[in-house]
Amino acid sequence: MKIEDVVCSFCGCLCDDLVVEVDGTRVVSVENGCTLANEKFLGDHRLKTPIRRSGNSWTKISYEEAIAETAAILLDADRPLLYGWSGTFGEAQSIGVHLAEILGAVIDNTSTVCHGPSILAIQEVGHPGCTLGQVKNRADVVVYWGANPVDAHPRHMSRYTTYCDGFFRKDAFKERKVIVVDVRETESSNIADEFMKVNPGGDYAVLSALRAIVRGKGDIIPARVEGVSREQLFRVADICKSAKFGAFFFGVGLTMAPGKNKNIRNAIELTEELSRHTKFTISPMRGHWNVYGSNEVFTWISGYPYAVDFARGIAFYNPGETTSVDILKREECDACLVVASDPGAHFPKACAEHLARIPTIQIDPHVNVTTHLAHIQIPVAVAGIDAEGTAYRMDGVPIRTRKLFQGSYPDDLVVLEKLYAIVKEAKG
Amino acid sequence: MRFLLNTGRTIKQGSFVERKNNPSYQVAAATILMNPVDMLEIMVEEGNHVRVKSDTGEVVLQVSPDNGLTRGRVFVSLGPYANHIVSPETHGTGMPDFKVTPVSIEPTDDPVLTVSSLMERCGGLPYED
Amino acid sequence: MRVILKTRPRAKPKIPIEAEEIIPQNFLRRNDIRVFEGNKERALDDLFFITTEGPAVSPDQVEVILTGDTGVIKRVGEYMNAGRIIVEGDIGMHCGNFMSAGEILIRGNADAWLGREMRGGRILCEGNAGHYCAAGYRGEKRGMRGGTVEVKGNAGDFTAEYLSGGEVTIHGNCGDLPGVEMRGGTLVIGGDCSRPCGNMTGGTCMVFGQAHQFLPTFRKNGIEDTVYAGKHCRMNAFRGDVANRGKGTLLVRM
Amino acid sequence: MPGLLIKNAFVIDPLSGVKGEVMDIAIRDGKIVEDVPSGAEIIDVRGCLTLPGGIDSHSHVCGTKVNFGRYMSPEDMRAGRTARKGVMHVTSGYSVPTTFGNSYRYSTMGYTTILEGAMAPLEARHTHEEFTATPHQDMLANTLFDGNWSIMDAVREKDVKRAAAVVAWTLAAVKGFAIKLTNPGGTEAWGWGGDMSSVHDTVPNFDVSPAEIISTMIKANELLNLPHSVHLHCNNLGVPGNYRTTLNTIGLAPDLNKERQSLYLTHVQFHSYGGTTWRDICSKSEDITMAINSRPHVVMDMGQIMFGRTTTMTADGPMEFKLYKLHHNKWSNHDVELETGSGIIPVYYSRKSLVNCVMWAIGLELALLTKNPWQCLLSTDSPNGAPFVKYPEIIALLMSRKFRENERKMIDQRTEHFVPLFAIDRELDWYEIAVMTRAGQAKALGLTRIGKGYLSPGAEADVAIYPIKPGEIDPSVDYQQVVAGFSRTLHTIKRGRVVARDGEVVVEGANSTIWSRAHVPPEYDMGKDPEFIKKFEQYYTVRMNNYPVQDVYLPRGIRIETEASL
Repeated sequence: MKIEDVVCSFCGCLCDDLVVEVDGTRVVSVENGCTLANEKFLGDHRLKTPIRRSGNSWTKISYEEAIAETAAILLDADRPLLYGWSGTFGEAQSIGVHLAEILGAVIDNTSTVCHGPSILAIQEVGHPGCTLGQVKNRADVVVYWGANPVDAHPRHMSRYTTYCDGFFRKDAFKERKVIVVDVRETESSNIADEFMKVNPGGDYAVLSALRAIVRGKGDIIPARVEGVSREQLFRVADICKSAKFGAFFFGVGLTMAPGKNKNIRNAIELTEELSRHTKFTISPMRGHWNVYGSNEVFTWISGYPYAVDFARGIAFYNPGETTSVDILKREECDACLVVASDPGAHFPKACAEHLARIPTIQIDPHVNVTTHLAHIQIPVAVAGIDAEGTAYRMDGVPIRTRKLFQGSYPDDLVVLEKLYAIVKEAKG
Repeated sequence: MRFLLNTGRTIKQGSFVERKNNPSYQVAAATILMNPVDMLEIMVEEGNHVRVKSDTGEVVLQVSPDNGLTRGRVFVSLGPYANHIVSPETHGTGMPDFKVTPVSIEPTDDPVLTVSSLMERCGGLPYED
Repeated sequence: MRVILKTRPRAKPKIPIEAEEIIPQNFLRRNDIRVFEGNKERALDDLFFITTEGPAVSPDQVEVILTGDTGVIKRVGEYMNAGRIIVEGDIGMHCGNFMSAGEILIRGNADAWLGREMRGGRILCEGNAGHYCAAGYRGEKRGMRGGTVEVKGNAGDFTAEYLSGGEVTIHGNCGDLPGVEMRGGTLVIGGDCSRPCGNMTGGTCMVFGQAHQFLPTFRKNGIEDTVYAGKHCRMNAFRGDVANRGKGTLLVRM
Repeated sequence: MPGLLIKNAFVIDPLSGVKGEVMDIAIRDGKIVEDVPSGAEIIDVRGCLTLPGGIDSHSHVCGTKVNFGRYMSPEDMRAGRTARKGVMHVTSGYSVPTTFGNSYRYSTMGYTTILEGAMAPLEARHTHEEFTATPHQDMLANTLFDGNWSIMDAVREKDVKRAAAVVAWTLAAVKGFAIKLTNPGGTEAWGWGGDMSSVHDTVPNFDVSPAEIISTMIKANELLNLPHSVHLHCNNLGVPGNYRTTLNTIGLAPDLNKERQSLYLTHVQFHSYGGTTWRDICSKSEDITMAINSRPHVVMDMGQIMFGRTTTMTADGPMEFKLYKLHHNKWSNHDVELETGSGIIPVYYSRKSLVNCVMWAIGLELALLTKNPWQCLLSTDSPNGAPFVKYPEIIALLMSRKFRENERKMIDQRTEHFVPLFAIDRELDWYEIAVMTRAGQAKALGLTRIGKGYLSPGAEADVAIYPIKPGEIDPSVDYQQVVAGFSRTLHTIKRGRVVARDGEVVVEGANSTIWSRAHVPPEYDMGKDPEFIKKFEQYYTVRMNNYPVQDVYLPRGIRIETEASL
């Protein structure tokens, strides 16, 4: 059976034009997808049953047993951490937040090691952005800063920017200028009209310099700023100022570099400065599929997009303190529930060590790095393949993913609702 | 020799993200990209193993050349190998320094560990299905 | 009155304690002070051995002494408006939040957000301070507004972020971006730092050591003389941050 | 279920012609009934003021831009936080509370129905998700058409029927309730950094004017026989001298509907400024209300501002940028492809700011100078003018000249030279307040057809009982009691069930979403129109198949069906 307009559940682009052929409970072909999508749909390799670590061996257990033990561990904890959430849909994330509030837990999502700093920056200065279709139909200048879409968001350029014709850009490739800013040459920088190579950790100064130039205070800019020549800075500022519609995209090259949120803030303030001259927008290249959805769901329930600490009953938020890496590094938490993500792979070693030290429960379809650190793993259906629900694209557009077939796994929502019911019962 | 380590997403690492016990994931995540001249300098060839050390820890990786890298800089795709050398310090932002970690690199004959044995070293128990 | 709080041994010593009720005025009248250990509410004497000496009729006469494993205790001195707190060792995050008067002395190190959004009073830290020392809160436009924070050792990154009033002195080194978004008040850095005063709009920052990675958007504005630790210093003066229409003053020792 | 009997209620029910009588109200199966059998639960309210459940006809509570207001404002979140308690979830926030925060606070104020003022069709699913998490009120969504390309194409072609067809398809697809135009044409111009300066300006590349968009949409709305009229946020919001634009806009409205208005103007306070700059801004409420008083087919809401901190959020992207340049605080903007835009900035309305004082006065003047309370409804355009929790204070200001005089002493003393407020003696009465906070909204939104806004048999049993005994207090003098009384009901009853009592929420809640489905002849089904489909697939970034909001998002949807006259 061929299913059209399937929503990809890999990255934040949420391409929704895939054609997937399904045979029973198996995906046999994918059209329109990128390499990552193909791997996601075709290379699906699941954990078969819930497993529990008993001393030095793994044993298979039932879902009921696994969920009951998970509930007991979480109820017993004085500082549980509920981490992940980006790989599942909003309805499950929502139960996650309610679980956290009733447990007095900290709940955090993968933005913590992705665009968390972007959120901190937005909280300082706001976010002049737009949906991706605005860029597709209008943009004549596109900037990718600290982002490598060819590798991380393979269809971003063909669906929304460089190669994608739009209403006011009938020949996009010719009509759009692409500027790439990075510390290294990448596949993306190779196709740029202008590549600005910045010293590692030098983004903040370069952004400040551009702001000064756009403001007409370029006279103070020295001959070189963090590896970039004064001439190139002026040229880039000029391209941006003379754009009819400029679109600035930034990636983790900016959020993870020294200065973190301040880099993003500087980029946003550059966009605001440019907005005084022309139309300019800025957007984070959100990575993990529905990470933006987790920010949205956390926000409407708790008021904060990530790193929410319910220890005191009310919601408290302070990244750097209530963020997962910090909590694990300080060895604060005494139990951890991981849902739809892989901190074992993506957190520094000290965090992995603490996950191994405490009871860690993982709800995830696949054997991943965290599996080896976990006490229990509960396999579930894969969002966008055999589970459906709401996901938010990197620009905030919500799309309902499709369920391609009815498999034998329960989905995240089912497992979490059972867990929530037990916890609610116990808490009265 | 001292280098500055950068980490990031790559399409290979991304492709195997749901199959992290797969040897291809290990290859994608345990490869360190270096400028070819730097490789000459420390006398390693493509496929050789190197020991990468930072203030935080050390890990053995496999070398691959990349002309796009400036000398003195190396790249490892994000994942458990890179995370053996990246510091958990977040500077009060929640975000570790994934982009700039000073490291030293030297050739070694030691093997590149599998993902599961890497986690075993962190106190975990390998799960093989 | 002197109140001595000595930490009791705990089964899970890494779980942070939140203790915003530990402020001098509370010990004058109350014996129901509550603290939190993770998500569990505890009575003060569940977690501390409490010794009280002498009388007091006003909070000014109350001195609270914290000893033992105090490095994970957060929010001590929050909203404090009188009296004195002495921490014999290290103290956890958010010590002296919103404090408006009184004095806090920390003999060891202070964790992040020391004196966050402080309004008045005095904090002296004899060891090192963490990140965001004397800074603001997420999304808020003003950080510390008054009082003084003095750190004998080093401070972390984002020191005095959004400083709007009062005086912050770090005798040792600061990390990255001290005085970032600063809009008033004075920041004195005895040692080195990197990228001082990014995006500042007002106030004065003095750096007596090296200012690494000096930002390109500060305009040279002559030379000034000043005194630090009893010595005359010649300083290069700058105005900025030009990226942000800033009118702050940044002085860096020549 | 034997039902519920509210005894000794002092009822004001304008739509049923009840102007203040002590009576009993019987409720069964979620409806008002003639009587209930013995055994029914009895609540004796001892003469307390009993009104139909409050209806907010213009508030921003759910959806992309509201949530972004939360997302970017941790400082606002910490301004109002409550822990989980009983059936209540955690809440955070003051000017942009979390969904549960909104729902509980509205509920304890007696509100049972809210219209979200602006929903971008492309992001409708988000609004509906948040509706589900606002469990104590029935929800409706104004759907944005101000910069809709297909609409502007139809306007240019002077094809009202096609415009109607696009509206019908879109409302059905996104489960929207009514047509909202926010700065018509301006949001498209903002796609290039521009704006509309008058109703006769030209939208770049589309060759239509705001006036043409407004006129066409008013006609299209009536062709579809939608329950509500066009809901309009005029051009030039917040610009000194903008009252001319507003008067020109009012002049565009024909009288096309016997049941209700043909044009609804929202937050008119922001559109009633004289002067030429912020220095000489003055009130033009007299001009505006004179126009409204002579046109019974136009209804407005106040858009009152109240002093203090809040967050402004609107689909009017260019206006927010102007405001940002004035305040230089944080600024968010979110343009939505082919449809609309939005912007958010935090503001502080200060008694020390003459401009803010003038704005404050204008809102009150609109209500006091409009003769017919059915034509001027109470709103703050929450949270733009103030968070909705300020409604009780506004009610008290409208009911008490003394309160206004006391406020006069606290504000910028020059204010009286720029506004007529302090020359107005009128004090509204309980009946007028009931009209302005529920009955008027029910009529203007066309919700009486589904039993909203009144308390006679057959109506939805949405009831608000306030701890106010109208005979025993003089609102003109005891205005603080009016504030306190309207802040916290004794009982809020939603669909026959007590949901809040004495300021405490007592049940988890299960609301409905109300939407409009206009049936059009097959030749007007845009879902099958080749040109519409082609444009959709070429210029949107989501597939047409993935655009409609599925039924699963409206677990208890109420569909208002109409037959289009096409």
